[in-house]
Amino acid sequence: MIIGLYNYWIVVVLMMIGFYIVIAHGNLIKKIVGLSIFQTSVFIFYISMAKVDGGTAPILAEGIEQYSNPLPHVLILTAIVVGIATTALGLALAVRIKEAYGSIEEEEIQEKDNLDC
Amino acid sequence: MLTHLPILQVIVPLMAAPLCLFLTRSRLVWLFALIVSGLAFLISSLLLQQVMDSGTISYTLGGWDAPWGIEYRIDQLNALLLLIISAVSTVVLFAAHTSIQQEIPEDRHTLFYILYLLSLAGMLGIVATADAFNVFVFLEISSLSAYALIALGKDRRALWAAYQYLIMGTIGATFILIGIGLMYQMTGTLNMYDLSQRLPEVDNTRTVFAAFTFVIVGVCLKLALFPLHLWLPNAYAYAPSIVAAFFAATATKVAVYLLIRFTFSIFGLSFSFTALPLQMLFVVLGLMGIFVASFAAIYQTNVKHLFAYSSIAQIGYMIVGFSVSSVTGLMATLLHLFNHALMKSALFLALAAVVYRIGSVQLTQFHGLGRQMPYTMAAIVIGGLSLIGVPLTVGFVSKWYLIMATIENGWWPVTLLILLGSLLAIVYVWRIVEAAYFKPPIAGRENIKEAPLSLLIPIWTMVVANIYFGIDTRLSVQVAQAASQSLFGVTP
Amino acid sequence: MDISSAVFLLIGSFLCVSGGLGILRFPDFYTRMHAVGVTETLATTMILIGLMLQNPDVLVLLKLVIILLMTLFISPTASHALASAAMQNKLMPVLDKNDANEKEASSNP
Amino acid sequence: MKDLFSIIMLLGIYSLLSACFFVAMDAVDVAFTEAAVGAGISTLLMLVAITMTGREENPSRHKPALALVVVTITGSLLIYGTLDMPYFGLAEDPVHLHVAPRYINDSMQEVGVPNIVTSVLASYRAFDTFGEVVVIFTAGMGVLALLSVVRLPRDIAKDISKIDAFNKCMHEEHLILRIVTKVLIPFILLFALYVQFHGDFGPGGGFQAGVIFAAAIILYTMLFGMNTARRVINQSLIQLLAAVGVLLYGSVGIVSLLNGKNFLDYNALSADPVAGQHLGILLIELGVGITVTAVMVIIFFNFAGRRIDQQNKENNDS
Repeated sequence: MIIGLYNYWIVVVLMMIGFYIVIAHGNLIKKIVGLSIFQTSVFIFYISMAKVDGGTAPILAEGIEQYSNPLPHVLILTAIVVGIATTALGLALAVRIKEAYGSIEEEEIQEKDNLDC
Repeated sequence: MLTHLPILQVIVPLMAAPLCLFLTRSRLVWLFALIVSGLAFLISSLLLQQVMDSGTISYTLGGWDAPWGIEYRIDQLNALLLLIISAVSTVVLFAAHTSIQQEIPEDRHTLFYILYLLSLAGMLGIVATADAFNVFVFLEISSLSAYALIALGKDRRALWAAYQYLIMGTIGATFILIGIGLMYQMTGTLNMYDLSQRLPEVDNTRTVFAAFTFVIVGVCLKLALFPLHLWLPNAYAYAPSIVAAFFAATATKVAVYLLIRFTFSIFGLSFSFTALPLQMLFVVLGLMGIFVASFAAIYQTNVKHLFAYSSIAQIGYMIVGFSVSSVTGLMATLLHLFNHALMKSALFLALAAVVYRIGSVQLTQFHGLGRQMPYTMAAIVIGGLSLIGVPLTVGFVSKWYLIMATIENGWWPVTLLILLGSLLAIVYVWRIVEAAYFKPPIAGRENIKEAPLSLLIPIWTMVVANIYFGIDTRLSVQVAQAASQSLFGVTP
Repeated sequence: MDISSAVFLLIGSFLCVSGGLGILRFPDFYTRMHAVGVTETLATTMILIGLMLQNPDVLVLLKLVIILLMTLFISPTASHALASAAMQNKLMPVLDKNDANEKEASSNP
Repeated sequence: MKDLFSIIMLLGIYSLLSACFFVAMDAVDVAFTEAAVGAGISTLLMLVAITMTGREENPSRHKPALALVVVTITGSLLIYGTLDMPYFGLAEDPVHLHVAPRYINDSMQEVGVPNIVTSVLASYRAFDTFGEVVVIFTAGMGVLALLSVVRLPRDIAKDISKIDAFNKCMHEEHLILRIVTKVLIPFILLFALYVQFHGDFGPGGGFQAGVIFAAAIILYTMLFGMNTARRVINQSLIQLLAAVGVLLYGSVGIVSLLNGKNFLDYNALSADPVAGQHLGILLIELGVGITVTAVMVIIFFNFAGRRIDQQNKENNDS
């Protein structure tokens, strides 16, 4: 019974590694890297559920009966695009923050903010 | 064309955004955006009328029937939300041209309007759609444009606020994505109506439980429910004033809508309120939100911060109404959605006028403004009274229903705490009044003039709406009642 | 057919492994580059030839030939770019053992 | 790991590995996109970003206890949620029984495209894809709003005078790279076009094609310098192109509205449903391709332009 789920568990571990990086690290670029890992792991989760044993890629061809589920693939195609859009915007913000604060470490920025107030 | 209204509602602003790039002059773009937003408002009022007359409208995109294609489904609840969003957006846009002259560099004006329209379209899309994954896509459109809009603020802290919002917002969206994935895995469908039909068969599984939790946590991040509110105050305080006015009135409302939609329509009442101690949890979090945020508001020196914290407190009221989980409670939440949008847009627009004239929203800078900018300050006072919940303003109506709902359920302590919360609101509103009316003007600033008419008109439109809907409650109450009855499955 | 393909594949895999070993064992950047650059080009060629022998389908064969040409083009260029970038950043090759020890001692004070 | 450079490289490797995993899971289209985007474009963008922000991470002073608790709770909730999940890979999972069978069985008659992913993406759920195009457009506009640098005509003239000097020094240093790239770029562009128009039959489509196309332009920019690239590719033109892609997609929908059908109902485009679907998919894929190319180029140009601007400022200061 355990065997049937191992795939998802690995995905969960990957997701949590990404999530941990996002919330625990102070470096802005590293946070975005963590976010990327988190999202990619969610993609893996979706793709895992589309798999059918003995199926092939969902491109119709002669003599093939069993196809994998195409719907999660479509959803993830969209989600990948959303992911890169977020990454690009996050990086742009990080670059601007570096210009404005001279640092990309969370704590230093917070300190400078407190001075401003 | 009338049958196509649901989709036009979303694609009109969506298609207008790229068109803005072809118009290069700032004024021209503004006019165009204003017309588009007005059109969206017109469409949403027509839709509301249609829905009130003839019930739920369903529209299949691409001509594919749901659940294979994507469906738009307009009922009373989202018709109301569409109306709120497009109305606020139109009024706020009216003021935008004057306000952003000072706050955003000239070469970014076109981009500002593009992002604004995209954000509007994103919110409308979230509300109109009946497809769980489509919600995610439009959520990202509205949030990505929101991050960029907030980062346009003058202060460098705007960048940091936008970055924090980006991280929190993306975590929230990814949580929602995980939740949708889990739901999809148990049911094989993404259409909301179809989900609500198929979920009861599997609702005792642990997977559905996890799906529910993830969706709720994700939505609460977007909602800035206490204790997940940390991104909100800075985001509102350092964003350009117009952006703050628009988001304070709409962004969290959309999240409240999602919360209601997921708990009531998709997971169903019986599951939502039995699977988790949701009711208890939300009452506690809502009340804590009211108190913590109100206390925080009292100690702010930046008026934008003050109102941002007050927004978190108001979200607390909505959540309390939601967790009562009765027709009246939900009705109070919906009314408060509507009313809070009116108050906050009026208040933040008035702050935009203050920024336009004196370039700051520090409380100490407000001294003597009561005589120098009488109309603007009067608007802030009326908005503030509405926040407190004084009779004849909209704030009173929603608090009245909220208190009725808690009494109906016999939650006396909650009623008392709500009243106490309103007392705190008096304190922070009083601080502004004191600064503006009872302090002498700051030396060297005697010749501050009243805000220009292009700002006063939208401010007072909202203020008059505040009073009008506080006296004539027929429209808002009727729609809210119909919406909450249909969510509870009660036939009137 | 099968045997010759197997031989090619085996040679290719052996080269891959030795390249990997080289990365781990060689003393400095340039010798590591050398290990990877040389084996990678040859190994992929071998593996691709092995695969070509496995599959008689003309279309697949054509695609493999294109991939082969592309790798022959790109991987030496990539190695060259890496090495010249290292050169520009004034990374000097390690010439003998004593030198390496000195270098490490001076870079980790 | 304190060196951001190696962190980003590892992220690229992770993306590439997950792309390989997607191939193993039969999701060829997704794998293609992940390889092009995750391992390609996003790694590149991150590298550009760290050239501006510095590549060292400070030693952290944070206490990870709270974060660990949050992560543990979330993770255990997810594991708890998986316990009742249908098993991995069984054909009788609910996922494979409800909506998907119609796509697999009927899409050939209804849409007439062998690649089911394309037919779902571009026809059944075309509105999601429209949303996706708008998301990428939003990102492009957001990056523009954040990073674009106002360039005065004076600057431009100065830049043009620099091109020759730059070319000369680059020519000596990167001779091999330049020649190989010159040979390769036409093939990359050709491949992008193949991916664009072959998406109906094999993995690929507008999005992947757009990314590859943009990659070719970015490669050119990296080797021949921003200034040369700016002369070849007009900035405002490329911004308009990003808008044109979205508008092309949307106007396909509008045309079907005007013909009395629902939004994005391609059957309105032609009397024969399958021909209409084909035309519709072709047009919207083209729209996606144009927008994605344009936005990727916009994003890269603005990052790189910002960097040059920073360097100029530093030079002026010193």
